Amino acid sequence: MAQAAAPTHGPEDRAHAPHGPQGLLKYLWSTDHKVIAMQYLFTGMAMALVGGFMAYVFRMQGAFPGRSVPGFGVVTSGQYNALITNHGSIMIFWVAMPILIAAFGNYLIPLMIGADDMVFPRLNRLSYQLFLLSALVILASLVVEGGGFGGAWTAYPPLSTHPAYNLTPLGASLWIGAVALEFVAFLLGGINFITTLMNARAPGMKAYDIPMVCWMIVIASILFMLSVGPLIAGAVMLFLDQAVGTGFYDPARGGDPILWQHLFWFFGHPEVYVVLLPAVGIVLEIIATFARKKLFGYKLMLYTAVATGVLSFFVWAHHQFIAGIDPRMANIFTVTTLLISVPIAELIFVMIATLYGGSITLTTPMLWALSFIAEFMIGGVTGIYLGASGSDIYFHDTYFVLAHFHYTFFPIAIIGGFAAFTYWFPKMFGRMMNDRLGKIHFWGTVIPFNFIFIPLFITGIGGDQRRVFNYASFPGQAHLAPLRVMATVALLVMLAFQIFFFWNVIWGLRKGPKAGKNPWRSNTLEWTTDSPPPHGNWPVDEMPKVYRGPYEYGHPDRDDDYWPQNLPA
Amino acid sequence: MTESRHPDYRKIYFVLLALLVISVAGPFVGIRWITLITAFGIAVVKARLVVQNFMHLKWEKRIVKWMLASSLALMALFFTAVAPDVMKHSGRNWVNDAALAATQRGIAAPGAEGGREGAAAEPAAGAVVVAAAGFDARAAFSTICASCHGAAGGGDGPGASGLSPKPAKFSDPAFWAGKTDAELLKAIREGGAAVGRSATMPAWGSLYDEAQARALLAFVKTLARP
Amino acid sequence: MERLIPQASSYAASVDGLILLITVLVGFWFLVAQGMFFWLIWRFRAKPGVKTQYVTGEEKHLKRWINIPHALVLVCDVVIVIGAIQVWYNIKLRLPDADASVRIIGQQWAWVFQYPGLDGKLDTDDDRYTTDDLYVEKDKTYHFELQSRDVLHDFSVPVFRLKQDAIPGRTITGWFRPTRTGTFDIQCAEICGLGHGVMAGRIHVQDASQYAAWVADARPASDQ
Amino acid sequence: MRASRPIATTRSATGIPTGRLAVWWVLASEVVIFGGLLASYLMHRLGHPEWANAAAVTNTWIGAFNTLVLLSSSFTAVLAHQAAEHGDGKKAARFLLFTMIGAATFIGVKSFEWYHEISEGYTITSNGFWSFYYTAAGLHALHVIAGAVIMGFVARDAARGRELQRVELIGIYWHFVDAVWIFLFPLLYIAK
Repeated sequence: MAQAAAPTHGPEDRAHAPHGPQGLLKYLWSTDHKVIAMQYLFTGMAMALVGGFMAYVFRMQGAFPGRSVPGFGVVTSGQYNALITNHGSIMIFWVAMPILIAAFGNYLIPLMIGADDMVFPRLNRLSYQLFLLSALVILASLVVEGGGFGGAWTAYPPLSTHPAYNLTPLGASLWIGAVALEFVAFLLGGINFITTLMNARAPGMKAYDIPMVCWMIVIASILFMLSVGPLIAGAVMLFLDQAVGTGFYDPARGGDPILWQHLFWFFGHPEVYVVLLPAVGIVLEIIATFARKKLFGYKLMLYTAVATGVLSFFVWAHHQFIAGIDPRMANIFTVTTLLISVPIAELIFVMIATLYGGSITLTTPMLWALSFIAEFMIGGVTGIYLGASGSDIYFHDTYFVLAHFHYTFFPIAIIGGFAAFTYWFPKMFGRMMNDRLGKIHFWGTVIPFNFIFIPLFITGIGGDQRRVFNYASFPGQAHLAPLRVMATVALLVMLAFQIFFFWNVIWGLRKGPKAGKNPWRSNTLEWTTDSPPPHGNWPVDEMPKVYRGPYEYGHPDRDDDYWPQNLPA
Repeated sequence: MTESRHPDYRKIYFVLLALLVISVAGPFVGIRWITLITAFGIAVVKARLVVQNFMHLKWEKRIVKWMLASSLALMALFFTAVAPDVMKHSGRNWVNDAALAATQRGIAAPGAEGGREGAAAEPAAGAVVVAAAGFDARAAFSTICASCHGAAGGGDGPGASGLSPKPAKFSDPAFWAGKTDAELLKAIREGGAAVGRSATMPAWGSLYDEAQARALLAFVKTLARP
Repeated sequence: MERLIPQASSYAASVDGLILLITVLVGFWFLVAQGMFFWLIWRFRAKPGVKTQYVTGEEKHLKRWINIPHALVLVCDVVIVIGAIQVWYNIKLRLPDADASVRIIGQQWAWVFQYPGLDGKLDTDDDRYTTDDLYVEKDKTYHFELQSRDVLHDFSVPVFRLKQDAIPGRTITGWFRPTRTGTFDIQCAEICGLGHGVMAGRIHVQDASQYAAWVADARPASDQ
Repeated sequence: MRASRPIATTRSATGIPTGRLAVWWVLASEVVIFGGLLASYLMHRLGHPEWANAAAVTNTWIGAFNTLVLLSSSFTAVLAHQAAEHGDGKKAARFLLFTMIGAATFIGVKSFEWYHEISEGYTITSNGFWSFYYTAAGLHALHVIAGAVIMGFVARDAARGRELQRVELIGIYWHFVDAVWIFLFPLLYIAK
């Protein structure tokens, strides 16, 4: 009966739990948005473990070149390239995007806007299935003959197109296939998010009553949709170059490798904001709740986010300053790139200003959210060096770049992900996590994180290039070796502390105290239903209505310091 | 379902057909700018008619128009910013030699049958290959091979440390036992995998022709120690 | 910067100067924002009996705290843009008169350098080739023509603060003027396949007499 | 509010039915997919005047005939929409059938054309023009096939008087495919 969850079927079937004793297949076939969110979440986490293991292997090689890495063996240069390539691809496309956008987007949007599901549940399911398939394909690409693709996640041709150059024809084709499949999955998911937010809001919920995280995920989905198209076309061309032997990117045959770079970064830069904005949204929700504060300037923040999104389409060529584009274009892109620092600075200022006058409780989710702001600022300011064309001549493709974008992506994907997970864990599973374990895990992750990437900033300033599997050939960089070791040791410490996270999750699931409906005394609609919410989210005749904005904390007219959105005035 | 208006579709259809006839007839006038107008100007008009009336965009809410307009605007942006690099073949301090050469070839030989398979023999990758002033096998070895196989063929080049299986040791007599020239040439030109050895040995056939590979092999043989 | 990596070209100092300028401007905002951030966390920690203030962020006197820094950030941006474009113009757009030229060809996984020889012209019979070792004379302005035979490479000389991609099918021209003698690393800064990590070269900056000796030693390419 | 599931799908805060809104978003993303491909083609075409030699080989008359076919199929699709809005599912299904016949004709003519070109030696790897020619037209043909298949399901439902709103949705998609071809036709066939 549970199979009848499709929207065209009778209403009574939908009351059945979609997962039950019918086994894994039934679970995969569920159309419930919460189930699909969990699927995305746990697939993303599993992929994060894969990506983390890769980081461990190639950092070991970076620090102790040529030694056998425990659990892997001696790293060859081909394996090294495949590891860094797939670490990057997996962490962005199979960890950051599914966790931040797909998992929390799926989980939160219907709950926060008071709907019983996404507007296209079956499309949602198809989106996850395509995503799962793409994850399997990328994993398969690592073990096929010739090894995984090793042309970096940017996959610049002609290295990525000619088997004679990259020596991994099968790995390269599977890689581009997996990425294209993943794009299609997120296009379907994105259409669903956008239409759900536009159309399925609870009665009374006006545009400015929508919780910020929903806005952010939807803005991100729109950015993704409008930027990924050219790259899908580009991926088709790249695939044809590989598989059929066309010459779209082959200079000897009338093609142009620069074209791919443009197609890639036209998507690649907005992509940064595609993952950034949901993380910002998550952090805003958490800060508002634990500072018991109304957001400082809801509209201001929303417009800033939109402005960031629009500007993000105008900056892509700053990744290509020295990649052979006309140097005159670099001037234009320097200006636009530095312009984008204005809305980003504004976003940070507004987040900080929200703390003013609050009553801040440092719970585990709040610690994650605050550390996001602190760490992301480092990522933000170091971006200026790279956006300014003059200094990018020196910093391009050094470890400085690497450290910079890890200071943006790590706060976004890992800190943002943990913040969201710890904050909504009570809602998702109905039990609380352990605060002490959570804090041990927090400090054990964030402190080593800084010790990984601050040394790498310095090696970058010292001239270390990225993607070099062994510095033995560069005697001029030999004095930086201790810093590389330091970064690797910090990584090992950080990976070790993840045990506390899994311990905490298992403890929370089995022994955690019951959470109740609203453990954080928060305003938004997801806290007005049971934890975990039943199928359909609310009983049919108790669907919520909305009377006010989501951040009415500490309202002077009320004794309680919070005022849920659905309480009649 | 919302009420949407229905114009006289038959009229629009006939206008579209008339426009189609004009756009096909345009090139027969033989004037370039007229062709451009009849081809692309009319395409825009036709598309507009279809989108406005058949797709009912005329009666749709404003937000939909904004959506479509912004995707079109983004494509215009993309074109404007990329064209200086891809459409142009030279710029400040750079020249796209390969594209210029291709254009010149194509214009010099318009009878090249519009790119029929095999009609135009394209040169190998990189039309700007160094002038091959006599092939120097020793230089080629130190350039290409020594990074893994070692300067003296000891299999101990800087790249060897990370490789598994290890690169061949040319100095080791055991390597030469039972090897034929044909097999070694194949390995040089088609890569190690072609002869069932390490796949990390790349194929150099795009860089060295048969004769050059032979010269290279002759040099490599001098590295063998008795 | 100097401690980590020497400056060995005429424009290295200007790149480092730009980096310093950005560090000062951006560092100031960074410290202010972080300081404010931690102070607010401490100042507004939860205390029993203290209720939060109801601030919408629409009030003029509070909005000032956002808008004024906001405008100042924009001013800083303008300063950085001007600095960046100056440096960029000098290194990438301008092409000062050359004393000598060299062609640099990247291939998997080595650098080939083509010198014009005694006649000062490339592509003549007396051209000289070296692989992975580039010999240049101190205080001479060099033009280079950067090409690639197979995939993308990137000619990067960290001590010169010089970096430029080599693209198959294209010739990209640039310049440098070494100002310090010694032997320095050349790196490939664009992933180019298996041997990317061993695609190293060395640049030998020599003073006039050493360089003259090297030139006198010059023989046709085949004797390399 | 009548209590029945699903609730989300039936809400319409923007005033645009959810299905139609989603189709518009699909089209917005399709615009950038085709836009990226055609922008790339246009740059190369303008930069390589010698491609005119290859473009001269294409058969304008076949292209024009296919344009005619697609325009007509769009016309029947919009008539199907009109019929569906008047509640006449049978008539709508009949018009959709005409559209599908148009799609089949289009694909048939296209295969005939490609068969000839390939047998004369103009393949996707011949040169840049032919690569773009087969890729762009091929991507478009895939859209035609996908649209025709979905249209089959919609027509089957419509004939039984169910899900009549979908006739409009598939129609919008179909007109988009038509509009793409309106641009492909001059780009690939007329501009010599």
